Amino acid sequence: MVAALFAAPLAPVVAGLALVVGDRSIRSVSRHTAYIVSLVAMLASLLASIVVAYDRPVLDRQWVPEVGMRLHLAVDGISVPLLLMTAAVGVLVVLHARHEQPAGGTPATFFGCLLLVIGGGIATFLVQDAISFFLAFEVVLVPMWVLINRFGDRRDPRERARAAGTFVLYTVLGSTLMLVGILTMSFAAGTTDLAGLAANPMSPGKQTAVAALLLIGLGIKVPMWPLHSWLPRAHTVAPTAGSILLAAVLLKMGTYGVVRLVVAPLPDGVERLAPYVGTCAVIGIIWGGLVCLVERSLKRLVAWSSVAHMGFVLLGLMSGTTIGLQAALFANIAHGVISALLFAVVGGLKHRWGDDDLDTARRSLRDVSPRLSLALVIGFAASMGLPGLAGFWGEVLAIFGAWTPGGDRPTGWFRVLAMFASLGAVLAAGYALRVLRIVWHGPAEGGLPPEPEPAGDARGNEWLVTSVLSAATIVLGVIPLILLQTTSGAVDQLMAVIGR
Amino acid sequence: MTTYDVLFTIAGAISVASALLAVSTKHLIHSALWLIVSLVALSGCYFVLGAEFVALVQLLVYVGAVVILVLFALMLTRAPIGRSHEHDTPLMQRAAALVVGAATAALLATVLISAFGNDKKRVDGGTTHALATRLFGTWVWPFELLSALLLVALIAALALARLPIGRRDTARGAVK
Amino acid sequence: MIHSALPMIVVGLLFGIGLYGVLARRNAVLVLIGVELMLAAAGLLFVTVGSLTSDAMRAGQVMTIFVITIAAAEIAVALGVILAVFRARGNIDMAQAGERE
Amino acid sequence: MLTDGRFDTSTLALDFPLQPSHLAVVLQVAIPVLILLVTRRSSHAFAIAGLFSFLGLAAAVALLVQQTRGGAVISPDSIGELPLGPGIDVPLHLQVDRLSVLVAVAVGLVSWAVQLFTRWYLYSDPRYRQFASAVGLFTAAMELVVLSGDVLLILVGWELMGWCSYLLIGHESERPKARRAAYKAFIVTRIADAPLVIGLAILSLGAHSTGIDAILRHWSAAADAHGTALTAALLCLICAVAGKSAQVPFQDWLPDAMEGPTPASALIHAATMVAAGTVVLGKLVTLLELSDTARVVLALVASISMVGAGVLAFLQHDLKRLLAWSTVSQVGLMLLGLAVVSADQTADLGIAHLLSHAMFKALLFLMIGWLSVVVSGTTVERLSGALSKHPEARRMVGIGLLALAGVPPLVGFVSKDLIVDEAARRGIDGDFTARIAFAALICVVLLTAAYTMRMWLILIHRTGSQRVQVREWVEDSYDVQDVGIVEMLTDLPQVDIHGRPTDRTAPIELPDDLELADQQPGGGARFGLQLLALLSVVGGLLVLSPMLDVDWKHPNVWLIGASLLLMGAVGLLVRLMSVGTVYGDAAARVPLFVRASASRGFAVDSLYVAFGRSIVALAQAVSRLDDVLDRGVQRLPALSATVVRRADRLHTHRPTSGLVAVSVGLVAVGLMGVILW
Repeated sequence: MVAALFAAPLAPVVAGLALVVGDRSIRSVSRHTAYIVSLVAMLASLLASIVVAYDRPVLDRQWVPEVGMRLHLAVDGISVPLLLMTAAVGVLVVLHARHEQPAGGTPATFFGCLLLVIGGGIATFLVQDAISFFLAFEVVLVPMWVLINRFGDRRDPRERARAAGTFVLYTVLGSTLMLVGILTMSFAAGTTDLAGLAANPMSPGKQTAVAALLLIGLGIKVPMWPLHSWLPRAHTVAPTAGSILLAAVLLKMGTYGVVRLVVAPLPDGVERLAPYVGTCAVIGIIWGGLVCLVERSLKRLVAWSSVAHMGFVLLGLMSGTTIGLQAALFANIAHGVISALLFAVVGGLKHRWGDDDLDTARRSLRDVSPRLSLALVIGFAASMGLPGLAGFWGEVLAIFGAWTPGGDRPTGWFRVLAMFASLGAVLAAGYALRVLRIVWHGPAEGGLPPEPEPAGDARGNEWLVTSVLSAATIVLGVIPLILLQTTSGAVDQLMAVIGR
Repeated sequence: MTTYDVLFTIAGAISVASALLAVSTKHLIHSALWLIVSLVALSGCYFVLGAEFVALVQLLVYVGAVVILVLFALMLTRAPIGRSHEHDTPLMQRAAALVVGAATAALLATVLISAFGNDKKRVDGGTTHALATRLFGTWVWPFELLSALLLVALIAALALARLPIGRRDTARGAVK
Repeated sequence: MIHSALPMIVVGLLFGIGLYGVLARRNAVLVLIGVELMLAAAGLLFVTVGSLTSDAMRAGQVMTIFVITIAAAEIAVALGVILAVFRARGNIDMAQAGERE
Repeated sequence: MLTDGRFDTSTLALDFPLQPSHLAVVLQVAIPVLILLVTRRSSHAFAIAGLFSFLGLAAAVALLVQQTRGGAVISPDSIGELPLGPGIDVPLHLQVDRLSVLVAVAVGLVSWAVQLFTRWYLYSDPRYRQFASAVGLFTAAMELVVLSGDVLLILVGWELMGWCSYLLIGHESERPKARRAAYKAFIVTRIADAPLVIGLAILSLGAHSTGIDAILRHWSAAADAHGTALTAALLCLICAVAGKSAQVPFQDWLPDAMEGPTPASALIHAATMVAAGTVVLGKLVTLLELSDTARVVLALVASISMVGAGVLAFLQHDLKRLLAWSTVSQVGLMLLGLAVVSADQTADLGIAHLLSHAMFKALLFLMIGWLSVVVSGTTVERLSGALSKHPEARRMVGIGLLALAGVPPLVGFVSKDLIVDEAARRGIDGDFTARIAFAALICVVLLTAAYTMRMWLILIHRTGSQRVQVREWVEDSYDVQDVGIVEMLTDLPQVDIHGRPTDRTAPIELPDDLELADQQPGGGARFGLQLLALLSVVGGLLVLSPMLDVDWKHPNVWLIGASLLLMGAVGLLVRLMSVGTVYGDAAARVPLFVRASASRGFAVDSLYVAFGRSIVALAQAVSRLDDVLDRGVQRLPALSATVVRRADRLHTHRPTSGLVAVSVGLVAVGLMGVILW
């Protein structure tokens, strides 16, 4: 079953490269062919991922001995959910891209870039080696840049270029800092293996410095306030499929990196930095929530809500308790599913409306397109942490985790943070209902609701994508155990190492 | 102190001293002449180290050809005879250059000495016959390549000399 | 028998002096003289190491011959350039070399 | 499969993973799931809703029988224990005990009645499916709160109820008022809920378990050592309860929630959302006894809400809002029932009143809904005399109002009197909280008598012909400016002091003839109403059963007599006040501006709006600040370019100076290499 380890990331990467390269140099690829190739590659990758998740094969070979780099592919409880989500979202994104293919380049390039991003994401969650992690982390940058810059919003080329540029520059800056941190850590530990990094003999002071570097670097990707400003721009401009990938895959790579590279190997450093990072996280929660209350662009609003949700994830990670880590990992997946759903719906709305300005009066969505409106309601209800939907458990448990932080973290300060975080949930309700009120209820004045217009509703692939994501949101909310049990073993091991 | 040491010290000292004069004199022509002295002394060093063939090549090529070329160049570019200050660099730059030069010399010497040590070693220059065998056996392809390089350099120098360049004002006019 | 430090000191000094010459002079031909000195230092190092380690390939001496050859080629081209510059600008002052017209 | 030998017929005990307690929740959840997945037609939706709602009720009743016979599983598992490490147990089990079973049955019953009534009430509404689904989900959430044995499950049900109330109140989203009311209800309760998570975190992390039994065990033992923490946690809980139960200072969302369809109001007010606070505090009442501060706060909040709401109820111009305020008042009564009990008692008093209130308030709301369909409105002008031609409606409204007023032997009297008795008893013993409670209770008994009397007099008024001449009116619900979300601040019409749109001039049209008999609910709905009415009459007998552990054998006869006498006097006074008024409305004697102001809840809404505005102002400030941050980030590349240009200016562009720099660098690197190596 080792073959599955290779198939999962390589199927999309190879197919993606073939599409991107073949389109130009050999012969132009039709949209239909590109779609079929991508779909097949993604389904193969999903199948391989399922096999990997079920069978948990391990591959560990010497790769570049000069730098101690190994070809080490394996999964554990922490990466399995991310792997499956990435592969599944990948399939959905390809399906969605069939429905909504933006102008700006050939279809093959578009599908190819999507596949490359997905393949990079899958590889990130599979490799167990810091250098390979970094490589996989970086692979997604260029295709994502192409997606934003070439296939982004057609209305404003300058903003498009600026958003893409901000995204790339910001992320590369983060990656550079991360690389310095990784190298320092691997030299200290004498290995680049993620599991071996924990054995490094660094002093607490040095750990703090390295953790700070890594947290800033990964914090850009997560994103952590105040390093977030690339996110709303990139999300606003990116095509729907790109937004979904950005939210469901790229952001997750950041938090996954925090778990693997910071929380696990640098417990002393994290303990020292936890109050500061936790503060930034909670400021992010409040900040994002407040901006959402007055934001006019719907897509930007969803992007801002991501900033707030990732704040909960970071808060959980920084709490240094089992409950906090479990909450963070849950919230991580939940945010991936929810924001993918929201971006799918909101992107569809933008596609229909031509823009996404909330100040423009439109007919109420519950009348115009019942299916989309149901998905929108589920998405925003989950976004504000409604129980029974995915968003609830992660956020509540993150607050629980922050209430009694582990190690020598300042309990009083973390309690203040927990209180503010719970206010963030109120803000989330405020902006979610604001959107529902404007978009879902609409501005209609009296009278019986008119007949639905099914023509404007989601059909075919779009309907399939939104319903699968909605179903996932509900399932995760009703049966949180499926996820919590998957992660609990790995989290217990992690806590045994860092708890000491 | 062995005989080798004495001989090498004499040749090296002359070479270094004249090199110093070559880079510091204000007479442009003297500069080239001191270079000749320095290079001749250097070939003496080669003799001491048992590389008599290299020493002869050094004398022939450098002293016989290169420095003559340099002298020609100086004359062609109307180098002033006698002390000239018109081409002096600013004092700051000279000071910086001095520091850098000294530091480089010290650095290089330190590194080399620490790398090769200060042991007494036998000098084994080998015979010219052995060198010739190697040069036209093992090293023949690089050697041939170098001859090609020389040819190319010759042609390039020729081409440069024939470039249609006028004075600054005429060139400007030509562009217009 | 020879102390191996002696040639090394000469190498270092020659190279340093050559570098000083390159950095401190404005006349292009004099800069070239500095470069020659540095090349000479390199040659001396080759010969020294070759002689003191009794290398069967004679690489030290062969390399020196190569260096001398390359130096000859280089100086031919460099002087050609200098002459061309002189014809174009009327001087060979390095301080004005970067200035645009 | 239920009879495979593991079913004990004498105790009804069932050895099977799926217990009646699960079914009571799951069958209600099945309603929205099935409706959304299976059908697009209202009639099918009704079949599903009616059937599953009844099955849910049946499951609750089965649970009740099991409980009486001792066959119930005390703490059945739900979705399984969450693996959250050694610091905390999250068993997520349910908890079946006397009180929760009783409440579960009441919830199921009210919900079933509401489902039956809704079909008639929303017969032509294209969104009937959504409404029935929301009702099902709402009921499930309430059942979950009632039956949960884990604070996280309570939180789940609690928040879900808030959400369903949003859906139900905002059902007629074409009307801006309904949209606003839904928004307001959810946001206000959600703000109040923010401390709930913190309070539950304190309780469960202290006890290292989220199980309610573990929490009670731990904190009962640790109350002395960690009294402050316990008080803080309870205050957080009380804040959330005040939000959900519409107590001061969160009371104003509830009357606005009358914008929802009447069945939704009946559901929200009678047995579910507003009563959830009583249920939750009832589960934790042992802890409440350990913290005097929390008790006093609870008693004060409940007393103020109770009396204030009673006054407002009397002054309301809209009878549906009158009932809404009476709910606030009655919920305060339940909470007082929890605040006054002594340390060794359980929450029986509060729960008993919850049950009785569920019966008669559901009845009253559904009746108002019926009448409002008939006369197309719920204001005094419309409803005046509405009952005079319909004996069946008249009988049921009469029963409801008598129960509400607390006239013996109806259910309202029994439960209310028990609370008054207990307060008096403990007040005499010298308990400060009980004295506050007693004073407030006496006021409320009289106020209740006054507003029920007023409502009755209006409904049976006979001088309908005079009504047409009067043009002066206060609209049933008012337009005000919005709760502060920027887009909303602009799009509502201007209103005058009475809350009327200034640009509307046409007089209201009144139906010439009240054809009451033509419009009445179908058989199912009427059966539900009659069942509720019957229970309102005889429900008081429940205190005689062992299911409720209350001291009914020692009634304070003097107190009862005195309060009945006072109630009679108040009723007479109200009757006198109503004489000669146009609609038989006793409140017409009160100056108009007082009534107008009271109809708007004494303008508490404007405080909410001001709060909302300040948050929006903060949000705008943050948004601007973020723009600044963003601009700063955007300027970074330009800044680095500037730095490079500056550095470039130092460079003379001459080869030799450049070489010097390069050589310096090389030497430095070389030096570093030598030193480090």
